[in-house]
Amino acid sequence: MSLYKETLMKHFRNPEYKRDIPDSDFRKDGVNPSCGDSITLYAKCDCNKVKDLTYTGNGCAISMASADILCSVIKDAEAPMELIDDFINFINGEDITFNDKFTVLEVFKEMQQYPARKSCALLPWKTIKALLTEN
Amino acid sequence: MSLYKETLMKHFRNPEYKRDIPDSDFRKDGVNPSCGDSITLYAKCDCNKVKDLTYTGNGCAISMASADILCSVIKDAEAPMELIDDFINFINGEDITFNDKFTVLEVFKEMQQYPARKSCALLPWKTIKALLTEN
Amino acid sequence: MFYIVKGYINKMENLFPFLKKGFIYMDSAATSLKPQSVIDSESDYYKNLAVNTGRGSNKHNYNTTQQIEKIRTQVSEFIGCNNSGEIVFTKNCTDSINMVANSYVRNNIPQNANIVITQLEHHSNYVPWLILSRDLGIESRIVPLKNYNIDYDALEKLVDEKTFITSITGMSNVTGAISDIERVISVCRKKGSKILIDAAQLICHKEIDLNKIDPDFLTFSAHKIYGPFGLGVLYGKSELLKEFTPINYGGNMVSYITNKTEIHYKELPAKLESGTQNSAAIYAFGTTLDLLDKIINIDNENQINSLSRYLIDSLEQVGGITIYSKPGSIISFNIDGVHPHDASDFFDSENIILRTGNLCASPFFTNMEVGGVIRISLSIFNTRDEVDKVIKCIERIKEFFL
Amino acid sequence: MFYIVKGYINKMENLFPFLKKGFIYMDSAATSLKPQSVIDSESDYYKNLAVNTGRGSNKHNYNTTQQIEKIRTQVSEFIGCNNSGEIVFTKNCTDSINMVANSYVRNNIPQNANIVITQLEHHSNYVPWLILSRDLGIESRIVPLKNYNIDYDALEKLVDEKTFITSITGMSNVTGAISDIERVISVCRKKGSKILIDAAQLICHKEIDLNKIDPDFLTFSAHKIYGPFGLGVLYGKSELLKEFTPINYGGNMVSYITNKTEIHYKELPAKLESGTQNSAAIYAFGTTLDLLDKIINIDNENQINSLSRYLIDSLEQVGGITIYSKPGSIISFNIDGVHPHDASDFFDSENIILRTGNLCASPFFTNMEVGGVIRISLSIFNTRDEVDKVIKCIERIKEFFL
Ligand SMILES: Cc1ncc(COP(=O)(O)O)c(C=O)c1O
Ligand SMILES: Cc1ncc(COP(=O)(O)O)c(C=O)c1O
Repeated sequence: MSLYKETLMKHFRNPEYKRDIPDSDFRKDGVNPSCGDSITLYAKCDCNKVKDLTYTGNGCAISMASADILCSVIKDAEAPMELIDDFINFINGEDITFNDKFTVLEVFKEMQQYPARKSCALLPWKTIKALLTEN
Repeated sequence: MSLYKETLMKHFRNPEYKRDIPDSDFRKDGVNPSCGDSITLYAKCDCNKVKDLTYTGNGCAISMASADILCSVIKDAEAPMELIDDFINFINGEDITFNDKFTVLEVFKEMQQYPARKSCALLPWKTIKALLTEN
Repeated sequence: MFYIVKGYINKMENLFPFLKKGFIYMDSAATSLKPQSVIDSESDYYKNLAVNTGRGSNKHNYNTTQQIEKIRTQVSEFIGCNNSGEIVFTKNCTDSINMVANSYVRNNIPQNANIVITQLEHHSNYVPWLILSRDLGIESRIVPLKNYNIDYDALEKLVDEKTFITSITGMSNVTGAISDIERVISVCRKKGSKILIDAAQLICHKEIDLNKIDPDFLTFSAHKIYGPFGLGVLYGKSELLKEFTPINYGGNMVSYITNKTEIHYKELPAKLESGTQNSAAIYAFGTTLDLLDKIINIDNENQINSLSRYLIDSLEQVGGITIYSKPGSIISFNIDGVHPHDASDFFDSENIILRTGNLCASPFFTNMEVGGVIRISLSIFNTRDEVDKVIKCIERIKEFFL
Repeated sequence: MFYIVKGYINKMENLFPFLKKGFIYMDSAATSLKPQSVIDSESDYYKNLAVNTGRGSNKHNYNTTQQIEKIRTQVSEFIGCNNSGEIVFTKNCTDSINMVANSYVRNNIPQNANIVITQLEHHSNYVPWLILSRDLGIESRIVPLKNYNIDYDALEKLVDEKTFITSITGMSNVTGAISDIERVISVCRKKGSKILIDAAQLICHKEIDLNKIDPDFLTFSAHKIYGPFGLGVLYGKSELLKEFTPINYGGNMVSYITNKTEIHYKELPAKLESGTQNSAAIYAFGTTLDLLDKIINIDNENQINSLSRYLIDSLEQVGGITIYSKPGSIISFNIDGVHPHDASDFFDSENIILRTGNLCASPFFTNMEVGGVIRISLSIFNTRDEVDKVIKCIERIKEFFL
């Protein structure tokens, strides 16, 4: 299955960020309406940058791996909102090239052929977007 | 049009009983649900026999002729309810032969081929039946 | 009768297979005949796509759902609406109107408000409002007729600051008169009344461009515009659809439920579409819309109008006929002194299919001598020859009855 | 796979044309594939009959209406009901259930009454009742599950003298479990509760004879029993249907109106069928019922059950799989440790159509570790060979994920 790339499966099987942050600044729940899968994000923020991000939840490999990868890249982003929008557009079929720090995101390129699973990949990203927009 | 027999048209064009009875014992309105045509019957009754029956109303040739013919035959009927039921069954396709006094009713034989018009022919008969059943 | 596509001349019978059955079909206002390609398209759905849409997580299901959603966009573009989320698929036009009445007006109308309808309405755009106003004890105002048409001056007086909604036909199914929608909408906007256009008849005979006319709601059925049965359309402004409370709950419109009782709905318009949808019908209607672009287009109206003028002229020549219509696709009339149902049998015997009676529009007949009419409704396949046959039949009827 | 009719052996693909598309179709519980003759029949309606029924005074219209009404009789006989006036045609099963809730229960339920449903229900037989009880401030009681099935002992306690209606699935669309209807009805009769059977799934897998079981209401959709989309059925006892207040008003159900406001309705069941009906779908469903007698009959259940046993055996051999079903047409399960949606992609890549997720029955998953299942639903055309392919795919999934 070309969708389930090795990197992606690595993040799913051995997640680095799947835990909560007890003293997080912000918390946000997200739900995938097409299946009911849910995720909770925990964030520490500072000057519009995300200092630390983790997640807990129960979902398919795509959504869990996507969450783990999100947590791993967001900390380095100068402009997190831009990165998030880029990723959302990328999944929705736009031709976006990520800069060096974020090439890992290209593991989702295949998603464009699996439109039914887009909402899984997007769940953590839409949730962080909601979190940042609200706060 | 084989439906519109001469006798029938005679009753429609030159009705004998199309008038009210100001001092009638009973009055009854009937409506044809498929078109909204309406009729009013006026009856004088005595010992389960209909002594006099007339009608007013506005409707198609079939319903008006049927009313006129009803009025003409009902007065002679020993058992009016039976005659009415016979006629209703006849229109609905049963193979009924009427006795000498009522052969005029056979003018409606053709109706069996015009099922869409049955309710027109039946309107006065169902109305008299309702009148007799109620009283 | 022929039609032309890509330079080739085709027989109308190939476009509309029912024409091969030997009837003269003059009842298109009741339901239009279905083009072969639309019929085939509904079959194709079952043969090639088959699944029910909107639910499954599998790929074939997802792709099929996308195709159906594209048709939603096609429908919205067809009426000049640029947000397919404002298109709700329903069972028929009647269902669409009732949905506005029950899901929106019922929950949002203030007690001292009123509702305006007209005496020209089809039962489907009349009874729901009567019942609603009875249930809630509010006033319903019925715009009277003037020369068999809506009395617009009366309408201007009846619509006032307390009018919550004005619901009006875009084209009468009795007379064929096309309503002055611009005028009605401008009155409504001035007074703050919402406006619903019942486009059941209009949709097939006049281009509707929501960029130009701007009602709050517009409703129609697919089956009266060369589409299949079992499909209606409700257009509603998105800010108003948001205020809708569904009446029908169940599959398709619910996303999931947590803790047994917390119900999470899908987004609009799915939220208003409950149970398994008629995807085969939607698919077929997509084919209808393709066809409307290519073959059956607004130009055909000119042809219908000229045939209609010919019919009216011929009826006038026969004499003793009361005509309720101006030239257009629908011509209603009575043969003076002959009950429409008696006439009906004679048309039957000539295999002419037309409609007689109150046409589900009985308010029209209030205080009239007659309780029904004979209605001829013309489409692009009808011919002068057919009109001549109808006229001959009418002459026979007159001879017989008068 | 073959089927036999009049001694001739035919390919299943000729009966169900979608089988030619190269998919393994194991989603018949979502919608059954449509037989060629049923598809053709819907087309035939448009080609040969064409008109909308129930209204016109003309002969062709009358005759066509008669044909449609004969199918109503056929439907009633199919479920052992001897009064076709107790059959209401609706949009789908969801519509039928909502009609009972809104046209009957809503207007007739006393304030101190309660409603009983179960945790095994499809959203369509669950949400309407939740909403109704919220709107009216009455109690809704949800019978819990025991071993993934209705807890009948709990049901006996929850149904009491104040229960107005008990609405229960005849067969679960999650587990495939067939409910003990006799027991439920006898409890309801004892306590005086009305009883609705949601037969959406049951109808296709068990003969229903209303002379034997005697519910007040029974609902289903044509599309889940080899019929077309866009058609539902509501059976209701005539003395109860008489108490229904319509929700949708308009054409077809109104006979005529006098003095602008006195509405005269048609008799039941037309009174509950508003707007132009989907006569083409009804006509096609008549063909379905003919076919059910001839080819697709209850005997086929044995074949499905034996294939199902084979599937369950095979799943158990694979190991590490939680199965929620007993042998029957529906088998739901989870591959332990694999999310159903991840599994879904692998089935897709093998052209296997089945369903994953909450199956519009999310109450089932309350307090469970998982929020969805993989559901295989079998029909008469499925083969051991296909089951083997599914099992291979499951093995690949396990290999990949575990
Ligand atoms: C048990 C059950 N009830 C009700 C329904 C609703 O049927 P429909 O979507 O055809 O209205 C379904 C199918 O979706 C079902 O499986
Ligand atoms: C003007 C008008 N409005 C509404 C309707 C109702 O349409 P439907 O029966 O398809 O719901 C019709 C047709 O019957 C109509 O002519």
